[in-house]
Amino acid sequence: MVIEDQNKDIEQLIRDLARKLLKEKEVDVILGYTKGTIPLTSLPIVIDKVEDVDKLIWNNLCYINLAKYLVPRIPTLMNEEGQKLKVGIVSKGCIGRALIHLSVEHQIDLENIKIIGIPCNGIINRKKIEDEIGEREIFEISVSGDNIIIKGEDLEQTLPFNEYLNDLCKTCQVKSPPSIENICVGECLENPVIEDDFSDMTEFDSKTPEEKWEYIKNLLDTCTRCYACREVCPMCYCNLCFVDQNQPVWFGKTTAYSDIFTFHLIRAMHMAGRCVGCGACSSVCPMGIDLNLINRSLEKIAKERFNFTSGIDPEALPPMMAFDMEDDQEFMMEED
Amino acid sequence: MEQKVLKKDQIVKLYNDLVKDYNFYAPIKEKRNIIFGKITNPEDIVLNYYNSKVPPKEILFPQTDILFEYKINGKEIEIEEPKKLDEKNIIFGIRPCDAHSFILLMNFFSQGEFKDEIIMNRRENTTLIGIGCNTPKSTCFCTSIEGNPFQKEDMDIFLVDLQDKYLVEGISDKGKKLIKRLSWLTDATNADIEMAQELGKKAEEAIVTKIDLKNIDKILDPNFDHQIWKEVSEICIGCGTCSFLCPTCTCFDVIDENVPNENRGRRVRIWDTCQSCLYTLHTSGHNPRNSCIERVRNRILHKFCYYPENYGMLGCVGCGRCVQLCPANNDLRAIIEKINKIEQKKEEKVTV
Amino acid sequence: MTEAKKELEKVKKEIVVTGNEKPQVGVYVCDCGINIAGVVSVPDLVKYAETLPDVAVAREYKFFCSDTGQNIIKEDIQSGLINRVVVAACSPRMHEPTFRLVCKEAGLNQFLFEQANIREHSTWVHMKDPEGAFEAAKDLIKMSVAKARELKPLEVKTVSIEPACLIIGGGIAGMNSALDLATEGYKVYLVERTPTIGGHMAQLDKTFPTMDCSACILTPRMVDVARNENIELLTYSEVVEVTGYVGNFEATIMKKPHYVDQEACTGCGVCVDYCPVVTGNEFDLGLATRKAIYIPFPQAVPGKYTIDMDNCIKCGICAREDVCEPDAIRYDEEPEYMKVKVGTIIIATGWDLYDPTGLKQYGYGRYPNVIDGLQMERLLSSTGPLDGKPTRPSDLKAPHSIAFLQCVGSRNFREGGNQYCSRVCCMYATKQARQYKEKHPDADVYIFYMDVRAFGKGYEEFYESAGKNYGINYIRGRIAEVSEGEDHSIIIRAEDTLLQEPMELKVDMFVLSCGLESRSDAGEVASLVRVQRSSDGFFMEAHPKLRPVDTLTEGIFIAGVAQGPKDIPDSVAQAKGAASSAATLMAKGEVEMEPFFAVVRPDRCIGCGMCVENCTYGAIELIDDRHFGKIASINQALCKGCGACSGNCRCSAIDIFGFTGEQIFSIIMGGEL
Amino acid sequence: MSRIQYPSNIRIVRVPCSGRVNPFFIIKSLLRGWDGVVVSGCHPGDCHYVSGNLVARRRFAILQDLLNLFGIEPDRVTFMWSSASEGDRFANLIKKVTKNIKRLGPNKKFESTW
Repeated sequence: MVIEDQNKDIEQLIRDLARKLLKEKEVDVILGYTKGTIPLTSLPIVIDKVEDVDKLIWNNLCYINLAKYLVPRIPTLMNEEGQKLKVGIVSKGCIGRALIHLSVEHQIDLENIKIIGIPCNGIINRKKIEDEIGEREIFEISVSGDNIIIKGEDLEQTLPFNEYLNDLCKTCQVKSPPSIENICVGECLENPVIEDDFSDMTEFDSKTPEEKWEYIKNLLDTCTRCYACREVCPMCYCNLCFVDQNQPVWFGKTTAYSDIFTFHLIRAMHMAGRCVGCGACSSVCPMGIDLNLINRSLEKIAKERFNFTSGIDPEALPPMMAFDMEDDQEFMMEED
Repeated sequence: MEQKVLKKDQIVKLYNDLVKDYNFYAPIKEKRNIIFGKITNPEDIVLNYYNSKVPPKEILFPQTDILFEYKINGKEIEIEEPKKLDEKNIIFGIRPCDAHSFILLMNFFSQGEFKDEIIMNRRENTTLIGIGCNTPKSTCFCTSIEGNPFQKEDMDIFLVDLQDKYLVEGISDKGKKLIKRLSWLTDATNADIEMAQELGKKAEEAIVTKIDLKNIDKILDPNFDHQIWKEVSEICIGCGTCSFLCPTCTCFDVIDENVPNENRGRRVRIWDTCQSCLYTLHTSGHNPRNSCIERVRNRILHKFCYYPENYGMLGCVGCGRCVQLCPANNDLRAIIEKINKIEQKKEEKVTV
Repeated sequence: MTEAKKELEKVKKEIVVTGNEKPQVGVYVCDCGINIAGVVSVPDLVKYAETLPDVAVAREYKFFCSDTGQNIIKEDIQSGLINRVVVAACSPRMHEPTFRLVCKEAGLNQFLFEQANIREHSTWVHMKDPEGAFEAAKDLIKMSVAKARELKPLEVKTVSIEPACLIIGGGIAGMNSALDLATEGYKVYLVERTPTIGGHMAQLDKTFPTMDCSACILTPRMVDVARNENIELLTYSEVVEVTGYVGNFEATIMKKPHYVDQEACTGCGVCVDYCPVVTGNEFDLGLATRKAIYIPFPQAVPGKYTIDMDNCIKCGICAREDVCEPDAIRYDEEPEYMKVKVGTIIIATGWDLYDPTGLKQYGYGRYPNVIDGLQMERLLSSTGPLDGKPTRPSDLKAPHSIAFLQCVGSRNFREGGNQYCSRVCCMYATKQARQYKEKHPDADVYIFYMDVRAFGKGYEEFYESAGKNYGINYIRGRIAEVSEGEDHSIIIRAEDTLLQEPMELKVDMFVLSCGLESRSDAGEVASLVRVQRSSDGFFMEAHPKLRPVDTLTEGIFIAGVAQGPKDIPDSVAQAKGAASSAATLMAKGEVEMEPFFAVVRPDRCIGCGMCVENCTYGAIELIDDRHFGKIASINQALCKGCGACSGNCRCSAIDIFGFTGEQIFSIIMGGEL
Repeated sequence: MSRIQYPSNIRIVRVPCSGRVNPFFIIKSLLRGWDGVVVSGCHPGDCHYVSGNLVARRRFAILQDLLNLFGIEPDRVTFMWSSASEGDRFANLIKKVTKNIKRLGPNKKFESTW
């Protein structure tokens, strides 16, 4: 089926399920996406009326991970008495994974949630499109067949959909949320098995430390430290991010590369075994920094070292929450 | 003739003439982004651009600004003041909205009891050579803020892009003096001037986003507790993109970085944002703006209510950066529209 | 007020430190005799320390741990000159308690003390690089001062001690510890893995140098242990888990199934006559046989029977009514687990004999007439398989000539084996040689040695008389190899290093005086109770001189050969020492715990639960706080302060007292580059 | 330990257990300008605190992988097991670390000294 038709089907699925959940009062609100006000975006939306269901859409620009709206730091989904609303949440695979991981970390109670599972068909990489179009304003973006059609002033361009996907989506094996009984409706994955050879990482891994350093430096040094990547990440729910901590002030907050580097390195450290690979951080970066390389690497570390993929099994403990006598320790120094 | 002409292929000459005395800033492409960068090679200057992603306020008010460094020697404290404050800067290619933002910035940094001498110094030494916007973006709304794509009042020198050349007009004395120095500039013809006027009209018409800001401060003032704030903040993820990349936002944080055992350290000013929950966190643990609701409200109120109250002009220049760059697409235009729909409360209620 | 009273008042004065006032650090650089001052210039270190921020005073003294040295520090505290103390000297393992006490006595909170280890971390290990050592010492002082500036007063926490002791191992050491503690009124759980207590000593015939009979002195002690009301004897049992901490250990003990009801069994031994299975007897090291149902040796305590299920064919004969009258056979018995709460633990797990099979040149395992020292002991034993009339294995004839080889598997720096001296072999070989000569005065007995170490009371006399009065030939030299001659005799090729000539000798029997080794499962025991082992494999004492029976884990002691090779008197002495140390601890009724536990910053904690999963001690749980919502909460009684939680916490919401983030930050920032 | 000599260009920071070592300590040390960082703990199974070193080992494995990803030479940060009785081993490993770091040269990637 071509992308265009898939999108229509997914949209229909979302609307049907949302209507049913609202009608049957299974949920108080539905958290989903609606059309954005400018091209290359979508707009998260909260609806509570059946008649608003048709506002819900699906396209390949629904990059925000809606699970973020459920973490305790953003406590808006409450009723007047301050009680948590029962939320139906439109879930592509990575949203489902985020929800499951958040429940492992005691941040959300899955009982309060209905996961509206949809078979995600990939998110378009906004940066790649912007790079392609350059300094010309885009008025409209649409999918036709298996192509992306870009329209703008003096501009009409057709780009192959598959090439302009997010890198994480290209390797994604959890397109629908993993199924949990009584929590999931719609299309969900039963007992997903992840098999990944991380062949997309081979080229980078073969670089020398010097080459890697230059590559990463070139990648990160435009960072303005607005922390949009952190704020959009469903796993970044700390009360006080390490970079904002004082007593003592461990790390600088300036835009010197050491400070930028340190922020991203330690954030990656904190994401290990937790990142669900939604790619929202890259999608929202105003400076267009693509963090997918780091995210893929985090998945690789978790998978290859600890045979763990985050957000698949609500009973499984992530690597940093567990320990094992038998772990590999090839990196420990030994005598010659 | 007051107006001159600068051929596009003369920009290298312009640069070479000025770079001896000035730090020459102009739009360049760094990675995928247009920013105002200090030019070392005039070939790097990008002239086909809408506007920079990071506003040129960065030149006056850098994201990381070392205020001073210190050393303690016994009971002596040595303070090393920042250097390079007397260096002269030229910002070439600044857009009218950003040039206007410099007025707003200086309102904040130079008025009142506390004057920021570092920034005032930099502003004093900076000359703006702006270019009108022939093709504004769909998200631009400078005309709603009493500006327009060819607004030249805030510049020192104003250029109009006439395809292969620029029409050059000195606005301030500083600008006029500079033009005199560039004696090689040729005079503009009447046709050039007419063409520029034509382009100006066209550009103004091209601004499609119109938002009604006429009564916004009056609507906002009594509606501090309106439930609309919950509505417009519901999807905010609380990042600082909108304010970090806003040409008018001036909030900063001052950090002392010390090397505890070496008796030395420095004081650094970095950008801060009212969208961060830490911005208002009290030592006691209490946070008056504890959620996105209060924080989004503060941003809107500051720009459209408090700023006009304090300085007599709107705290927004209509550049549209926040509209384009909000990760959650929480569109300022839509927020203003919703605010305008709030029914005006009756007088007696307001006075309570 | 009298002068004395005034003095007393001064001593009582407490220096109140809240942690918010300006730190005033006193730095005391110790010469440690020449240990430090012999390598680096202490006056220069003092001069350097004076330049460091917040250092109020820096002083040098020969030994700050001495009374005079301590008083120097006390005076500075009491005069109000300083409110933080840094002593730059030896390892905190050595003197941290000393200087904490100094602070305490001077009225300063004892945790406002920090020790810079410039001896073990500088002057000792960089002795040949005095310049480097000086730089390192400077930095270590600087880093300690940096940490000291961040020190906050802490309060010690006391926990009560369970007046009971778990003793692992029922040999002569374990038994002695058990009896001493039981006599003092403490409950003792004595766990022995074999079906009887007694250990290796039960296998011995006579003991050097007094030649008294091992069994005669051991057996009454075994009976005493069994009879003592305070001792719960758990033979044929193993400790499988130990949790908790000093004063409050909880041990899980597995009682292995005997397959014979130990209550019902009367020890009559009829079953043994009927049992059709014959197998090697471990107690006699395979030199004799036993049945599948057995007691290890006749004097075993408890004298109840056990079925060896590895060899039992389950024929059912022993279970017959006419065989086992008390009906005690239980083929389907399962292991039983019991949990005990104890305040202290003594490890007395003993030793293994070095296995000489690997030393191919000596023919052990290949030639029947090559045996090890312990086998010789059994051959000589009047309760042994030969009733004390030793014969050689190949033809069961009394050998006319015997050669002993010393240091088998000991003092070996080249071909594997152990580097240490096993301390007992010289004497046991001499004793065995003498015993044999007593029985066969005309036999030729040779002892090949490197040097004879006869260090104990009466040992040298014993050795002298062996040569002089018994005609035992001591030959200084190592044996290159042995081969088998006709009639299974052993041909020895060696070098007599005193005469400096090669020699060849034919003997009827060849005894390898094998050394002692740590038990093969010592590693597992170490992990189980969390104590360390030294590089030789034996359990490590907290300090080789001053705390020889303590381990680095508080509340756990070591006794006997488990700590290192020793003879019976030393084992017993150490066992009594361990018992006394354990009793000292338990007599106090409570123990002070270092307050170095984890603390949660509730405003930062987000309740992700990672620390809960990381904590081995189960000291952390998630609670619902009225103000902060779901946060982690530390049970300080269970927390040991390891910091595994803190090292992982993304929010830096957990800190460890004594090693706080701020303190470590200061150290990192403090070091000179 | 046992007065076995090792290079004098290391400085020791005492922590209760390798489990206490937060990646912050390591990164901050590099930022501060130290040329290399060593974390030494008890062997797995011998942890004085039962499993602190196992918790730490996972943390260090991830940190090492990420340092590698970000282009920090793997020899800058070394993790090792060494028990209180292994003076020889400790000295040998420290010698090896020193050799490795000398080969890498000064740590210049982290320019911040704050």
